[in-house]
Amino acid sequence: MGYFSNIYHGIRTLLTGMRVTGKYFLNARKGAITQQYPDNRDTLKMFERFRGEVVMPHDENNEHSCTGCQKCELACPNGSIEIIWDRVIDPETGKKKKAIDQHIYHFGMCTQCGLCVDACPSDAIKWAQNFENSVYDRTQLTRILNKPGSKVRAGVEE
Amino acid sequence: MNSISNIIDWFINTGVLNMALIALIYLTVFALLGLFLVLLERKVAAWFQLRIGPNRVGYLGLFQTIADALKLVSKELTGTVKADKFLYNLAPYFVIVTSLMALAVFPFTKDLQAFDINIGIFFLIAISSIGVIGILLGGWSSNNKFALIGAMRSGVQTVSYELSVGLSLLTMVILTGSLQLSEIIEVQKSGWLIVQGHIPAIIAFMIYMIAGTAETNRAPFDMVEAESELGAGYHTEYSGMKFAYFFLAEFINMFIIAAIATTIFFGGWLSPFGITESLPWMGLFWFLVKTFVLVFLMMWFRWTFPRLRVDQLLTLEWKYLLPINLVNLVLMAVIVWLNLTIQI
Amino acid sequence: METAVLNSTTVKKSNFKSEEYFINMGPQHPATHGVLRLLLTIDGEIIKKVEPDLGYIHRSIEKMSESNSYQQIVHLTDRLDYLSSHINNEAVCLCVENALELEVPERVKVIRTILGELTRIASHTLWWGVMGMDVGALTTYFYGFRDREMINDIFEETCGARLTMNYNIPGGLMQDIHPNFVKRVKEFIPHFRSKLPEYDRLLTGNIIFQKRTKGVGVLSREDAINFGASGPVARASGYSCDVRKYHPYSALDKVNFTEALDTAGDSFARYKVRIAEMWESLNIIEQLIDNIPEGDFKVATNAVIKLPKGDFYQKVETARGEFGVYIISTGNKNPYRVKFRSPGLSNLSLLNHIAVGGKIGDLVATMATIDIVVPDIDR
Amino acid sequence: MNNEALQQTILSWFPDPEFPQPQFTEEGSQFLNLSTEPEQLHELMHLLKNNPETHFDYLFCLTGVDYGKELGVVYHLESTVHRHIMVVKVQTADRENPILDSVQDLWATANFHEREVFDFFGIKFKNHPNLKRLFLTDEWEGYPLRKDYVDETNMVVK
Repeated sequence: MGYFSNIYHGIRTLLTGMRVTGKYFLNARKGAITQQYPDNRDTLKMFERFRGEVVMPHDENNEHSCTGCQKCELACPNGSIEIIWDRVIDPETGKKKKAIDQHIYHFGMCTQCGLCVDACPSDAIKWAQNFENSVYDRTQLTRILNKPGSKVRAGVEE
Repeated sequence: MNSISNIIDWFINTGVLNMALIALIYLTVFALLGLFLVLLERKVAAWFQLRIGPNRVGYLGLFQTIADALKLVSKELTGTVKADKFLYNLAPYFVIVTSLMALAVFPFTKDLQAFDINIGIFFLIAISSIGVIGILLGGWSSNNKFALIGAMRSGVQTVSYELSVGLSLLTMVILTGSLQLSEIIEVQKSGWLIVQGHIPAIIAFMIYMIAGTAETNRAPFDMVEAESELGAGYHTEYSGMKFAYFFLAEFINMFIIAAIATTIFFGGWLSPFGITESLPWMGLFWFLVKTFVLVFLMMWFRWTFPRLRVDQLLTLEWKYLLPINLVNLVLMAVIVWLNLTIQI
Repeated sequence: METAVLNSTTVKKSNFKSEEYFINMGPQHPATHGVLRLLLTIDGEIIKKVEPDLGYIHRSIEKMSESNSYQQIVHLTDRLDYLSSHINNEAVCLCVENALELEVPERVKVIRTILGELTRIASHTLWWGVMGMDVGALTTYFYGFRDREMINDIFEETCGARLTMNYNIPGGLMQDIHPNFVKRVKEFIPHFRSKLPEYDRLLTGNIIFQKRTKGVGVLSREDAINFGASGPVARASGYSCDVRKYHPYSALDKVNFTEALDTAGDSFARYKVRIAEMWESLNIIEQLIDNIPEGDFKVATNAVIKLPKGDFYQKVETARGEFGVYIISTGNKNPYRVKFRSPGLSNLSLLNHIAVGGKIGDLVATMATIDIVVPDIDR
Repeated sequence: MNNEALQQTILSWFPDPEFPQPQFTEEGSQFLNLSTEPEQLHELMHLLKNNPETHFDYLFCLTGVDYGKELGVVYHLESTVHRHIMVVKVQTADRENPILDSVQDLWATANFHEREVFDFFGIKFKNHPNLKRLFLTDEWEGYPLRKDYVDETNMVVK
């Protein structure tokens, strides 16, 4: 009888499998998990911690809080951050102080590990949530994070 | 002038023109049907898999496969240098021509039948097994080891499953007493054969569907392509339109297997309980409805089951399907002899 | 000469001449899960020899680590076995913390364990989907990914990335968990509990699937040990080797779970062990998720970490098996030598042993249950 | 078996003081460390594996190391019966033609790992059946994980 019980058992397991897929077929409309990506741009919201790219927020006075301490540059495993800095005389105290000229970010080399943001003592850089980063020319991936003419916010110390 | 009109007369009188026209119409309709089946397969697969499926080209993606076909037509035909060129080029036509030929004998309605021969079922079985020669040729001549393995598997598979298809249809022929498809449908006016033949007919239908799926080389019997094992199997080296012929043939074959089942088991164009008997053209509707339900069943198999291994394929055929089929044949004969059929 | 001898013996037996031939499976092949190349020697459909050819994506992470600081090494391990990246990160962090004799807060331990088990489930759901696809049932792929997406969302919300998370740092975690974390995990557990039986109905019980996997690629316990197998591959052969049991790390010594074991050693046993592991991981998460202790999410370390002189080894259980980090330090801020003991390389080395004599289809099923991730092998 | 007992057992195998003794080093470290000479390696490994008291049948890590002057291999062994772990280290000072005994006849897993060590450190293993490069191409020159390896085109030194 093993022969026939094999057949019965086989057909039963096959029908069990077909019931699972059949159930999804009948609920196809509401069950679809497809993300229709370029169409749902408006509703697609990344989580606030999502690591898109490193940005340096500036306030309304075009001031940032980067002191040029270079901790992010040291923390980066891939050398994707370069800081060009100079010592300038602080007009208030009259002392020489480190200030950044350019905070260069090579996005093409970045692996989004988050060590630079973690290392920053003054929260000058943070993660942006954009994710559409493809460009035609990789020179466009080299970004200067501080805006032209910006300066460090008063009171931010190393 | 006289000679030209003579030739034209000859064409009209002998019916060659008629035949050519009918062939052209069939070709167009079934090429489109093949494309539609591809779309259906993709949609059905998507619905089984929590996806949406093609929805970009045209309303609900209805023109997706037309666009695909245009793309395939415009593609470059590549091939291997060391291929046997003649056979390599011949193979796709073998496959597509045989599957289109099989369509000629189906009675879609009472009057819509291109070719009503008195050995209809025999013709269908014979034609459908020629297609495999195309697959064998394609796999062997493209000089690729994966393709060769695929082709050899297809040979093994078709040789064995031909038997089951033939025997399960033969079982039904005992019931009808005729090989002619139009007569088989006439017989079913007193109940579809699957009802008339009850138990042996249902067994024959199940075996037919299993073997038929294997005949079309579709999952769970897609040993020939076996994507995860052989890459693309026998059509690895084909591109463009030649690949499309293989692809289209697979879908038309699927339609043919479903259409045979419809004709033999489910009364062809007959409506259920004769509800639309007064409207003969509704026959086409019923024929297509029944056929597509069976096509859907085959798609359901494909998107649910894993693939068999090549030796298990043979075990299934020779140890299970064939003995059951032979017993079933005797059972059917006994039932017909004792007149135990159900007549409505 | 060898083939001639072989032929003469087979001729006597079967009077049928057969010829062996080579076939290249990969590096571009659907079943090799990445860029792995297998040189197969085949007789008809029967496999006579499998020789893996590796190195197509070798990035020399061990050499790179020698010029990176310890914090920076962590993010490189994301790129080894990318499906258990969190556990790999944890291994490096634990190794560094042990060397520094640094005690991390309880909260960190518990969170690491929860995330590790979520990673294991995510990896196994992907494996389940791909396993089905390898044996020809394509629908499983999407069902597996559906459930994996939920875990990836949890990761993304808390860690900021879906795959290469780099959430662990030596001394703790990069950020505290997201406020929604506990809620989402609690939503996930009942959801996945309801989906796992569906996995069984669709694939495990299926007669074709069982025929394809039972008795295929049988690995004995002795061979599993001899070939250095670990993880579900070894446990399916009856070798109890769960690092979580024998060398518990993080909060794993506080939870109760049973190690999934089987004795058959075939592909189906490996399959069942992984399914059982998903259930166990759910149990572990459930025990911990309500009791995440309050406290800091990291302890302060020096910006430049210098390990004491010596060598340090830490093993953890990733989704694929035993992952080890071996650091030789000379007291500098960079390690002198780092070795990553990847489970994949040992597990792949036994492929030739268990695949010979099977068919091409068997090889594919065996490969799927060994569950290799090629970047893990090509470090 | 704890580390002291292991140490006693292993020392008792080498009673002859004339013969080079295996050295136990770094007692404070995590596992028991044992240094041995290349000539002794295979014999020691054979004893470690087959002696029922030690029964180290699971080789879970095989690491090649370039110590600067010497090239060495580190074996991490575990017993599946006693569940104890120990580390065996072996070094050879010959950098041009370093030869060590293969242990792949004792542990099959060593086959691939020794090929990896050969690939990256150039240590040749005697009696290895298939000693060829595992990851790199056969025509690769040099052994990349050695400390003195230079590749000016492909390597960026920070």
